[in-house]
Amino acid sequence: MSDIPIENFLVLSAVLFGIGFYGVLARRSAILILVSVELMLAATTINMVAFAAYFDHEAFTGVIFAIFIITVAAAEVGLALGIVLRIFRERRTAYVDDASELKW
Amino acid sequence: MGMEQVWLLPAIPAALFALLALFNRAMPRGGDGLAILGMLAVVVLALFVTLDFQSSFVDGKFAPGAEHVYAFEWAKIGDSLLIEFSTYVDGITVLMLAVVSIVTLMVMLYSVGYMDGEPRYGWYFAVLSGFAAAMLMLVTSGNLLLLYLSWEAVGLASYLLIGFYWERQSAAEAAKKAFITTRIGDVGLLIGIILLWRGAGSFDIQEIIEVARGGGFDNFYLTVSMLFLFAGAAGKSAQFPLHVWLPDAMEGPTPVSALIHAATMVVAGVYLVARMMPVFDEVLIARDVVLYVGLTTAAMGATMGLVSSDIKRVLAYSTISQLGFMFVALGVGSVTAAMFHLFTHAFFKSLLFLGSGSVIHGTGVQLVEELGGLWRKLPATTLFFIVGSVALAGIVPLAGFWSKDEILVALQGGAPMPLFVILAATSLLTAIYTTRLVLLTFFGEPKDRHAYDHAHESPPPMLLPMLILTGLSLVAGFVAFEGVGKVLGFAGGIGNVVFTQGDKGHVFELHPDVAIGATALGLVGIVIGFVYWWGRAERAERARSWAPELHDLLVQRYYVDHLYQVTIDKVILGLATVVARFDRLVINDSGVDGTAQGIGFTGFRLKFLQTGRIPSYALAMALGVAVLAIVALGRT
Amino acid sequence: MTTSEGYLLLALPLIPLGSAILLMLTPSGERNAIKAITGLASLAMFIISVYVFFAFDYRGDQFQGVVDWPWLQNAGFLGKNGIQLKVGLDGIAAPMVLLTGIVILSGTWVSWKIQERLKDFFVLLFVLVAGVYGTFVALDLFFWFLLYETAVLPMYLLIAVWGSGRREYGAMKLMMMLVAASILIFIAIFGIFTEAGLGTFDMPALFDAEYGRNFQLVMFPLVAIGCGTLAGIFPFHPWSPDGHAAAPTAVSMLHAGVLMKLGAFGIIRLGFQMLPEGAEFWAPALLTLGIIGALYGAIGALRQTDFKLMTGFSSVSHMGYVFVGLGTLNLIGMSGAVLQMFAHGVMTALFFLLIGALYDQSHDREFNHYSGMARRMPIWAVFFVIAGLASFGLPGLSGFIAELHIFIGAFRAYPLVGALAVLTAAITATYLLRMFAQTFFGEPSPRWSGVGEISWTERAGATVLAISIFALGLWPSPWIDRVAAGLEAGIPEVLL
Amino acid sequence: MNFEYALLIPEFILAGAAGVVLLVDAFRRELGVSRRLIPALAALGALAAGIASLFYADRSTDFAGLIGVDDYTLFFRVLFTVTVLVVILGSHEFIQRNIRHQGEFYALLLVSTIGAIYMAGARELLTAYISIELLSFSLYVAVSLAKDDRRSGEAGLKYVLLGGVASAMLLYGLSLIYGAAGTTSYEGIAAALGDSSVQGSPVLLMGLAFLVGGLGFKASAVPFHMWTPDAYEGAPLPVTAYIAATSKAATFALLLRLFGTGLLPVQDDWQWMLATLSVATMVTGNLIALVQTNIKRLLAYSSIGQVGFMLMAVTTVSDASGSALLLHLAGYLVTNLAVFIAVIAVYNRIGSERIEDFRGLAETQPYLALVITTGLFSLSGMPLLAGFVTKFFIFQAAAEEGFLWLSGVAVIMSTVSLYYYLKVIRQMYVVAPAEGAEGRWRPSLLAYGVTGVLFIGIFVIGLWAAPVLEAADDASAVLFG
Amino acid sequence: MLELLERIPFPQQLDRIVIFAGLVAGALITPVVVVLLALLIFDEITAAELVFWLAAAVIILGALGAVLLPNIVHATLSLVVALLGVAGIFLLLGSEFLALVQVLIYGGGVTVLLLFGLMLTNASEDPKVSDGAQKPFAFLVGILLAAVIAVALVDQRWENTEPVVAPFSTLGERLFRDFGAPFEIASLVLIVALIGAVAVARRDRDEDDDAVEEGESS
Repeated sequence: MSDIPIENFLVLSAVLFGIGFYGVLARRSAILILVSVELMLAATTINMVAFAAYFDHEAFTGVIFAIFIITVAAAEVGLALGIVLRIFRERRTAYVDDASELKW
Repeated sequence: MGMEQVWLLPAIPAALFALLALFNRAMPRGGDGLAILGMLAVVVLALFVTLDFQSSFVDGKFAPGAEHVYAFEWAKIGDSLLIEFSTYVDGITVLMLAVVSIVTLMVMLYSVGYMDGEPRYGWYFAVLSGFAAAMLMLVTSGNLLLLYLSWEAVGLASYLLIGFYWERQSAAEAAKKAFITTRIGDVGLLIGIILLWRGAGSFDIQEIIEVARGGGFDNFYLTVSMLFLFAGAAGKSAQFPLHVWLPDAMEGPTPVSALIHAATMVVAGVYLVARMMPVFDEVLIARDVVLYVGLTTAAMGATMGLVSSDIKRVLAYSTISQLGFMFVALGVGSVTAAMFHLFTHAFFKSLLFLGSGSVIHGTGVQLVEELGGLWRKLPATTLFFIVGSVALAGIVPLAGFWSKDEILVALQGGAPMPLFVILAATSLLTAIYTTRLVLLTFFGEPKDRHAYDHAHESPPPMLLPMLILTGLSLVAGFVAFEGVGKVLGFAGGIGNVVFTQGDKGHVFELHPDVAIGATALGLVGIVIGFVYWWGRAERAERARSWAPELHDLLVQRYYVDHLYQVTIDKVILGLATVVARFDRLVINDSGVDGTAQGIGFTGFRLKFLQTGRIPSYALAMALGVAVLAIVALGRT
Repeated sequence: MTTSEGYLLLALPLIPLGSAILLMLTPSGERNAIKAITGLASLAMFIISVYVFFAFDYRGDQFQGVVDWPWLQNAGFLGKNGIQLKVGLDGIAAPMVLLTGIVILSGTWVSWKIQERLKDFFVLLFVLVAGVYGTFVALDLFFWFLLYETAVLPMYLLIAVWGSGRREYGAMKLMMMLVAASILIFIAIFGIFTEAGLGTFDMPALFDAEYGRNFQLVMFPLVAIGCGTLAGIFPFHPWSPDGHAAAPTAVSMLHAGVLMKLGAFGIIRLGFQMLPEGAEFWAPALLTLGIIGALYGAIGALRQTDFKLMTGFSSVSHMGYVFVGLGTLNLIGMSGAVLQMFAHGVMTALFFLLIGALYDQSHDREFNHYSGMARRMPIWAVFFVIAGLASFGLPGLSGFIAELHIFIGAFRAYPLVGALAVLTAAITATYLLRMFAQTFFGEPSPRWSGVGEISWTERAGATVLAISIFALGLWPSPWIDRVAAGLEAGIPEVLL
Repeated sequence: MNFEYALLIPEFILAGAAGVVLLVDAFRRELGVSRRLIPALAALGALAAGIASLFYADRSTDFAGLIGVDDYTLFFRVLFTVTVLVVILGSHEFIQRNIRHQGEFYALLLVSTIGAIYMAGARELLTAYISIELLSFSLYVAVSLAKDDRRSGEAGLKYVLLGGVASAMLLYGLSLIYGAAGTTSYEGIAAALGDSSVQGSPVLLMGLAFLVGGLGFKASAVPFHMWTPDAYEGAPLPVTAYIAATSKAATFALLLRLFGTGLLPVQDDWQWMLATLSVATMVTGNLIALVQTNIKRLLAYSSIGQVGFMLMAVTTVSDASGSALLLHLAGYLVTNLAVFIAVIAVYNRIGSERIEDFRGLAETQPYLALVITTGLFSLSGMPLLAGFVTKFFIFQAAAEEGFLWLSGVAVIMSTVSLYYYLKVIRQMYVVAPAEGAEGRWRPSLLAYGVTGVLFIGIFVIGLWAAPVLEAADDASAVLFG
Repeated sequence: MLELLERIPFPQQLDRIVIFAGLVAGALITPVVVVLLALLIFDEITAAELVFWLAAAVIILGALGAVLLPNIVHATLSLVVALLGVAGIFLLLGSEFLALVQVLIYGGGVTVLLLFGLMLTNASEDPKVSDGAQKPFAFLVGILLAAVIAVALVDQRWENTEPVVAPFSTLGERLFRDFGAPFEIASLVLIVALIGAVAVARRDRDEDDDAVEEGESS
């Protein structure tokens, strides 16, 4: 279909993963951390699909995997938001730094 | 009944000890009668043993092979170690048996009067029996290990008896001191025994002697072994520098002093060296050490006895000094002289002790400064005491003369002249302090009227043993002569008795020069004593003020006790403090608690990594995975 | 000893375990029932111990009365006979079993006067005893170690709940040090099992297995320090003074009397019997630590004024002898070590019994505060003196026969060490006699006028121990024969 | 391929039970049933599932190549259903008081058990992943369900956010491994990685690193453990117990099957990772536990320490360490649950999690004190108890594989753990009860029963481990033949 | 519920944001498009490559926006852009179905969900967020991770194969037959998420009647 080497996709995914991880580490808003996690998950789907397309010509497991990842990711966002909402109700904040009563 | 049954001798008092120790409260008079009966039986049995031993005397010798008479395997490990009870009877043994059994019996009899009404009266007799058992076992033992065993047991008995009046702190301290000091010597003894075992492969004395004679030991090794062995003997026999315990041991009841600290236990060291003399003969350096130690002790003891004001302590110093004499004899290889002196000394010294006991019993005072003029009140005691003193001073024809003369003769023949001179001078000193003691105690003016007024003669149970011992002090010396010896049960004279091997048989003969000289010295000493201490003893006072430092040196016992005290306080206890501190601070607090605290503190620090903040948790994860990834790449 | 008598061996750990369970089901208020159960159980243990000791035929096989049941096999790394419940007695263990029987009998009696939580105390105590017995008779390495640890397990609570003084500190230190030491044994056992490669923990099989020399050289120190800590080897002894000072009477008795021997026993079993080459190589080190410990404990004891601390140091010193004996590598010295284990066991148990008897009345362990106690408590004092004399090796008492063998063995190997060992005995005499002079003698202090003679149970317990002291001291051959046979059969490679 | 859905019946039962519980709870008022029925139903469901799973004994088959139905799965099916049963029975009183939405709560527990079982049964990466998520999601929710406890929400937030990150890491790792192997089934991976050219290739190494990171999070291995103490402390006690038991065991079940079969050919590439994590985990967990004052937090760090030991078994993966790990998991679960259920019973009474407040428990409730003590001693590997035997096996197995040093570290840390357990025991036995504390009290009968069974279980495994070990060995044989 | 809806910035506010975002995105992406077109024209790259680079640019820019923009709503929308770019990649890799799913789920579901969340946590009142103190670390770590992975994956010698389009039928078979079981599990996951989110987020209104009932039963 094309002569794009697979490295391109993989490096793209790596960069995306790194950016996502950066977001996780740098952001203070719980929701933005979730956003960053979504980026990381997107990076993995790219990998999955790329590998499926290049190396798994019979089974395409990676594609299936990607579908599951997307599904789970969506569910996770929902679930996490529920918890964020509870925190917000209790503390009037969605900043993760403020949720640090449990430590040591 | 004969030599094979010699084990019965210790067995009887041992059984009595067990019986009396456990049940003395249930017996009439604490079971003293039983103890005395037992001892009487021992004396009789000892006589039988002696007779049996005599019967083996053939051609002026005792038959070899008749000696090793009984053995009982006690513990055994394969071929490598055999510990057995074995008895051995030879002339020395017989001599010792006689001394031990007779003196013990006398002392027991005496104690019936002396100890009457004491608390723990029954316990006293129990321990006396125990002591007798141990001492008899010591002298009949055929191997060094059994000897060591009984050696320790007599030490224990001595400890218990010195500390008999344990409510007195001084008695408790004296008992402790005696035990520890002798124990230090015993370390040497045990080391010596084991070293000999290591070389000879056996604890049996005769086998060791065989090996030593056959050159089975390295000379240096044997010297060291024998020196260790001698350390034990010196400790037990209160030889310099381990003599310090004996004067303090006078805290015990006086009969005990007579028995243990004059006649029997303290001569165990002499006995041991005499017993091992064939080995000492192989290593003359060790023998010389014995000689010099003995000489030093003899002189020191005599000088210290010169100034002591406690009647029993004077006798104790005298004992130390006389033991020194015996070691001098051993040091020149004359077992005969040593054993002879041991034999006679046992009688007159125990007599002296019993006499002093009689004084103490009668007056309740034992400082000579507070006594005086007692001859009017205690005539019998005075008489006995004087006989004993004369014997001690070495005046013809009392027991002490013969044996001391023998020692001087031996020294004259076997050692340089100066040594002889020193010993002779010591002999002079002996006469002086003896005279001093007698004069201050029994003559002159009573210094403490109260004590004097209440003084009374001792009861017959006390006088009887003293009488018997007085008789022995008068005649014991004559065993030296073959004829007399035979009558008394020592065939061939004492010289033959103590040398059972027969190759060094020694026939007693009087050396007129030495004999006359010694007697003269004794007489001179007595005269000097009279000059200084007769009446109010002003000359003695003057002499004291003439050389106060010297007097002080003697009163302070050459500062040996001080030296020990300082050593114990500063060095040993200092070391102990260091060890105790080291244990707490370094090992415990730093090593153990420190490790625990270190771990705990690490945990305390680590917990702050757990900040409670999600980003830092995520950072930890990121770093973790990054490290894993990087190391993974780096590995290939 | 027949196989059927092996069931008696099995009964030794099972009786205390069963009694512990029975006790748990007994209501705590029923003191008499508790006393009855414990009394019977300890008596049964004592009788069995004495019986198996004498039933052991020292001319017979190395291990006698061997019985086994399969427990786990053919699973994981376990092959045939992987782990068996296997018991048997050899000449080394026989005196230890006897020792345990003696100490637990008297320990039980003197513990009856405990007022608080008597039941819990005995449950824990009996679990401990089960561990001790088990270790001595187990012939499976897994069970051996399991029971070894079991003997340590109840220690913390026993000391922390029923102890005195700095009990929590002492308990925690004792527990942590002993368990920390077990780490090394753990590692050694893993190593041994792996190196043997037999897939079985059967000890006789492991004794016979081949181990590489380097392996042995590495593993032996682990065993020596691991077990040695329990045996109070210098410098891993600090738990001993503090732990003993804090522990209640019966626990001190058992711990100093028996548990410390467990450590030395472990060194023989694991160290000498399994790793003979390692033992040979490291024996001088063991000997050195032993003699240092002996001197160190004795000198340290000179400065102590607390009964229990002094006895604690004294234990270090006496256990030092054990290591000296083991380090000599000759039959005499090693026999002496085992004898010393027994001798020190009964002697120190008697010490702790008597100290406990006094402390319960006076609540003061400083012996400088006492004087003339022989007047107030003559029987107590007599027992104390017996223990003391045994402690510094007076002939005729247990200590002498043991120490003599050790001295002889040491002289045979290293005369200097032997001389130091003998010297230590003199130091021991010094501190004990100082204590005697201070405590028993002198004018009776009015301060303790309320202190009376020890109770009948204590007298009975002390009598049992004193009889044992005399028995070994006067008639040692039953012990020596068994021990020597056990050592000769167990470690022929090592003996010089 | 085998699509026999009957093989999955136990999970259907669990799911069905969860549905029934939800429905009954929702229409409780309409049906007019007591709320006590809900835990009873849930327990019945768990019990039924457990019994049903027994019918698959000695089977060696799989569902569609995705889920193994073999002894290994069986082992964990039983283990997990028993665990959930115990948690339900042992803590229903607590749940009634301190958890909101009980119907949902019980349903979540049941559903999460399915996830746990499939983590053990999964023979394929996708199935494994989705099972992990099923379990994790349930736990995210369960952690946050405590009533009137601010810590619960915080714990949930930390768990879910970090869990998301970990999932991403895990998935990234899975994707790379998929890329390296070209397939997601364990057999396929094993076959593909048997090729030496793949071994040590960068993509594989990256995949392994991220996989270990992601699974390390689920297993709470240091440094991916950070959520654990907070989540344990914030979660309601039964959930803490459940996480400590099921979640951890399931993760290890998955780890063992994945690393023991699929990734076995590239052992050299991941062994050091696990060994490192193992050491870091046991050291960190046990050391920090030394300074804890809250019983839940203490148990959290202690469980982290325990993870180190289990990781050791995975590191040295072999037939022996496999069965040892399974044995250890069984023993650990029984012990841990005993401690937790007893702590729950105490908490029901005293309402505090502080260790200090346990003081004098031996006076006021000697039975529970005994159970907790036994459990803690067992956790620290004291003999006669399960912990000794299982740890012994796991350490020995590591030693057998040449990791004697690792065993050594493990034993040392095991000893350190004893110290903080003793601190708890000290409070109960040595310290007198607080002034004004009530006298003796009794826990509920059910608490007696459950803790009693577990208490006996600790001893049974400690003294007669043969049945469990044989089961574990059979299970391990599935992987290692 | 009504009052909740009113708080959502829809349509006016969102309109503005979308328009503004579109302008910014266009401004950023236009040079990229121009360069790529130029390269295409000069035959330096193929059409497929052009799509790839374009999508990559969108993804990277979107992702950067998502993690860098201080306005929380902007960041969320930026995420949508990035995810749409990922859908482009899927297309390029021949997975039209997946691209569809991606657009539907992310563009539709997730975004709306996130926005809901934002609004419920009062983001509309204070949309600006500050970043954490460990931002520099985060930056380094992000770069490090990306670099390590990228280096490793480039270092790998990949087989030279062509990407293949996954036939729909195959995907269907795989998804609904072969992976039926995970599919079922996934449904459970979704249910759990659903129930869980509700259970956690719902105010504890039923607690009162719980208490009542407890009172009755006890």
